Amino acid sequence: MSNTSTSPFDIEAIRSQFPVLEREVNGRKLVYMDNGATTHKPKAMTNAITSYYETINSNVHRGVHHLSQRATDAFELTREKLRAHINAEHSYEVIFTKGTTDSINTVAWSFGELVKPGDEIIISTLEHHSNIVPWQMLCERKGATLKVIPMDDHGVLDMEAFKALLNEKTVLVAFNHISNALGTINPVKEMTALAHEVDAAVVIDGAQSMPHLNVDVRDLDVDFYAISAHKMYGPTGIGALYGKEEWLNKLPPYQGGGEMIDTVTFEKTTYAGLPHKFEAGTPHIEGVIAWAASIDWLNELGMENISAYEQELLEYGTEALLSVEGLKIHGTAPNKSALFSFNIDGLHHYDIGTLLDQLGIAVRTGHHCTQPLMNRMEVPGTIRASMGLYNTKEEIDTLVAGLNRVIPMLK
Amino acid sequence: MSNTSTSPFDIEAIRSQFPVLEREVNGRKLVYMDNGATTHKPKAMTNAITSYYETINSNVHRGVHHLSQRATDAFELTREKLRAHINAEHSYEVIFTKGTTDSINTVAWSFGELVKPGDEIIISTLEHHSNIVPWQMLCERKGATLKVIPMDDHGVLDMEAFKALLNEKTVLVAFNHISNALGTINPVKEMTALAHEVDAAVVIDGAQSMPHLNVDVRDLDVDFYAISAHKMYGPTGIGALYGKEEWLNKLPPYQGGGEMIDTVTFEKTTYAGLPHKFEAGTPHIEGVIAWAASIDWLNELGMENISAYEQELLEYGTEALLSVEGLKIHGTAPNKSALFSFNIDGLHHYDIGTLLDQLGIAVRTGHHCTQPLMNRMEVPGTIRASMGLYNTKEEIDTLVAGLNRVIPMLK
Amino acid sequence: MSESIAERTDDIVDEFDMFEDWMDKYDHIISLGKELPLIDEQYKVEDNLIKGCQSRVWLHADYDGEKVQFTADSDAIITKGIIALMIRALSDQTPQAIVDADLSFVDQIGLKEHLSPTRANGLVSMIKQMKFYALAFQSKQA
Amino acid sequence: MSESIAERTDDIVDEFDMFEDWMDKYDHIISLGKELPLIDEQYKVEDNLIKGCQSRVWLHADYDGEKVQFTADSDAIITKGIIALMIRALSDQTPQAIVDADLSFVDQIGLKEHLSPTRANGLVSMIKQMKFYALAFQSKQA
Ligand SMILES: Cc1ncc(COP(=O)(O)O)c(C=O)c1O
Ligand SMILES: Cc1ncc(COP(=O)(O)O)c(C=O)c1O
Repeated sequence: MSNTSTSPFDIEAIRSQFPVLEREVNGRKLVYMDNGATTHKPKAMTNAITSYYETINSNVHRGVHHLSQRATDAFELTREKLRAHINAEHSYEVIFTKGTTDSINTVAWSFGELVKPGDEIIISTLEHHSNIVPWQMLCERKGATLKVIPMDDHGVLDMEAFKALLNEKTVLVAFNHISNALGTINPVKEMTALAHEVDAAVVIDGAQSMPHLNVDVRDLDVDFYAISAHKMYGPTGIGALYGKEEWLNKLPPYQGGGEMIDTVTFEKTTYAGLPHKFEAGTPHIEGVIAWAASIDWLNELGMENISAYEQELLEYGTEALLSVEGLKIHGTAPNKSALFSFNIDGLHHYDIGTLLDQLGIAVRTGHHCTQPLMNRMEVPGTIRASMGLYNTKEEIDTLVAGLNRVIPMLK
Repeated sequence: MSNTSTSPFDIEAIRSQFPVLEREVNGRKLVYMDNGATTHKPKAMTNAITSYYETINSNVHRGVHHLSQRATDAFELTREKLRAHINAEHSYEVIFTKGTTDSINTVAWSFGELVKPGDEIIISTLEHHSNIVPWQMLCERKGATLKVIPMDDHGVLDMEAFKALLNEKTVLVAFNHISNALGTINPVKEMTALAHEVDAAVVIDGAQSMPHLNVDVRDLDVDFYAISAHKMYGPTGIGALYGKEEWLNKLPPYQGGGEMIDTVTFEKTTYAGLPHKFEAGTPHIEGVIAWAASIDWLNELGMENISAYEQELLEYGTEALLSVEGLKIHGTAPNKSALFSFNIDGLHHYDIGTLLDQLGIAVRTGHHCTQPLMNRMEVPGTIRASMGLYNTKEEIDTLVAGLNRVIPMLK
Repeated sequence: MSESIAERTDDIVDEFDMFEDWMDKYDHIISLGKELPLIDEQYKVEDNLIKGCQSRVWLHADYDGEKVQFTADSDAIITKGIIALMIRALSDQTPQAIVDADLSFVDQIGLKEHLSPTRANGLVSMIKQMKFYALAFQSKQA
Repeated sequence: MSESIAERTDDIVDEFDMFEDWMDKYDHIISLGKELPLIDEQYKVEDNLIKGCQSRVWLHADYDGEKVQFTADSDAIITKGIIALMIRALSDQTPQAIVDADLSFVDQIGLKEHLSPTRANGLVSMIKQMKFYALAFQSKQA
């Protein structure tokens, strides 16, 4: 959390770090508003990839030679940077995974080994499939029961209902920090404290919060926190699972293989200590090392500055979009990230998305991997424009103009 | 398998594609002989990464906008290229994973759901921990028994013993195509046919074969084949699991999340078809797309040409190394890849590796994640010089000269 | 609607050639969607749903022993326009003609290129389903 | 062997300064390894093994109520040379002195830099283990 920068948010300088933002789509300048799916990457990150491969590419941890040493140092440096970024206590509490989905599956499998029939697991209505299906699979495997925290029409979780669900059978509570479909920012610290009252472990899906918020896992006091690099301006194929040391020590390993063992005989295998116990196989070395460049770059901008700028976009965009006739915004929580999920009266989200694409505007349409949430809202899907730190008010104007152009075509 | 190139093997042109080979280590030109751990990358591959991020970076499969379409097309093109490269029947039989370890864990978990107490699983003495530990974990979970094919002193598996182990309780046989510690090339086709006689499924660890051999999964008739991109001149963090359609359909999914579902409600989730059923979460899009560049590049050289050149290195290197006093080569199978695992009489592998590193020569020392194999050979570890397609006879001379320099220092 | 499939698809290609840009093509597709005759409500059932589309598509086929009649609907208007095109090309033809139909016009009018895989897969599913119906009628006949 | 730890490590740094290149430094480390007095065979047991080294390291400590004596062995000669250096720095000192010892000489002679993490971790484990023994003796005393 070296988020002490107070430099003004120079949007042109920022955009110049993203070559892809210069490109045209269908003859128009790209307006990329699908950051909830994945963000673009600053040059510092892609340069770090090339530099890794051209100077120190090597397998890590097991080599006595120079390249392996250099690669291992750089690899472990990212672990330390990520630890600092989320304010974890120990760097070995940071486990590298493929991404949020892999992180959640890791916990669901390993924690699952401690779950007994009749135990209860609580998730929320706001969850992404990646934070639903692993728990369903676990409940089925172990005979546990899945409970769901309801929400109100603004997309705010019902705290009274949550309290009522918690009881001595509750072993785990899992929910996202920010909803990818509605933008709701959940009160993680408060909910975690409630869950801890019944000694339930708390797993947070941080896929959508890491790019937008200053996350402090010790302040939040969560037990696990799942992260994807690609959604926070980092490379694809890499993510992390933060876990409190005591939990990580208690859980059995998930995958078996190289790196994660201490000694192997055909009769008996003993496992390595943290973090290696949970990192079987050759890791995504390039991805880990290049991720550090994204983290450094975010910290130079300052997470607080990013949040503040994006909140401006949220305010501006909400007002601008509501000027469009027949537009309904889904997700109107008072505490919300810069994400607009909406529908146009009588029109199908898919038609809108298709035509906006013709105008170079990239939005996402559909259920956003939150089918139960869509069912709750009684819509088949929404149009989602999710902001990144490089989006501008002018781009929001372009979106609004685009909507005003395509809606009449469809009526 | 477009391995029809017959162009001469222009080693200087090849080396010029690998900027890292130009670098110095400890004041000497790098001699990289740790290809069994990971290979370096041709410029075509790193260029593909940059180009991906700077032109089409986007999440795949779910987007209606242009970038997402382009990224999805490129992503699926790699699947098709890999299918062709290993001659699988359908591209959806190619599942993208983190790498060999992840691939094997996927099978071990999913296949494991079909395993009953008393079932038998056979592996070999030659296995990497990644092809031991997942089966041990499965056996422990399901009450199955692990059997091990013994080998002779050359590092050749004992076929008679293998036949004797096979019986109607055998449900699965797993072994590597090429041993990472000894270089033994196993008779996959013959062993697979034997295993199929008792209806056992065959899982091949192809981590070490893909960079060296022309692999044809249909000719071999294997049921599963596990691959790491980073060992075949591709990016880190990505690999594949080939599986026969009928097996992949039969197995339950491994991880839950986005992409791998058809419909989700809190009550019931149905899974998507192949390959998505086994690809939960945002994949390593950059890695998948850039991997295609490595595959194309290998096919331009021609896998047969690569094998032939490396066999020359094997022959040359074996003779050269045996000229070193007190040197014993571990692994002398008649069918072997260009890999030298050795020890020097009375000296520790670690001392040799450390001093060779001072001379810029990168070899690996230790147990190579094959502790049971080291126990069988009664050595704590070996020095391993594993060749890649860019290694030269001159580099082998440098290694031999290096050994002749450091050995007297240690005596 | 009695010319050969080839004649019909040539017409479609000519028609789309008139449009300068893609917005105009979409405008046309949308109007085709709006003009698509309504499908009988009884056929808008789960069984007639086509998988692989972001929007929902219902496709029904009738066979009088000689020719196949397709009717369809979708909740998205662009998708509906695309089905309208497919119906215009393939409806009121013999099963054999449908099975044998060369559908390269889809590429020619640029639809495949301009549709994302999600959508393109929907189109592919649509074509597959239409040919599948034809094949089924054909084998019933044999 | 009775100067302070600081004096001894200064000597070591001076000694290593004389070597021009790393091959010579290693030559020196190797000869230190060869000169390391043999550890009593009874102490080469699992319990005295240090984790985190590619080579095996046995470390034993004796305490006479005043000073700690370390003996050690390794199957690799370079590792043995490095332990020899550590013993030269820390053996025959009081527990307090060992616990308080400033071991920056390891960095100064370039050992940490020139050792890969596998090896460096071995060194870190070695130092940890020596300080751990000292701490144990100290608390026994208290
Ligand atoms: C034979 C063999 N199997 C499996 C593996 C594991 O591959 P990865 O670490 O890429 O998952 C390796 C490489 O370390 C190997 O050499
Ligand atoms: C809230 C949320 N959770 C989980 C995920 C899954 O992340 P990934 O696909 O990177 O594993 C996503 C992104 O798709 C998300 O938005």
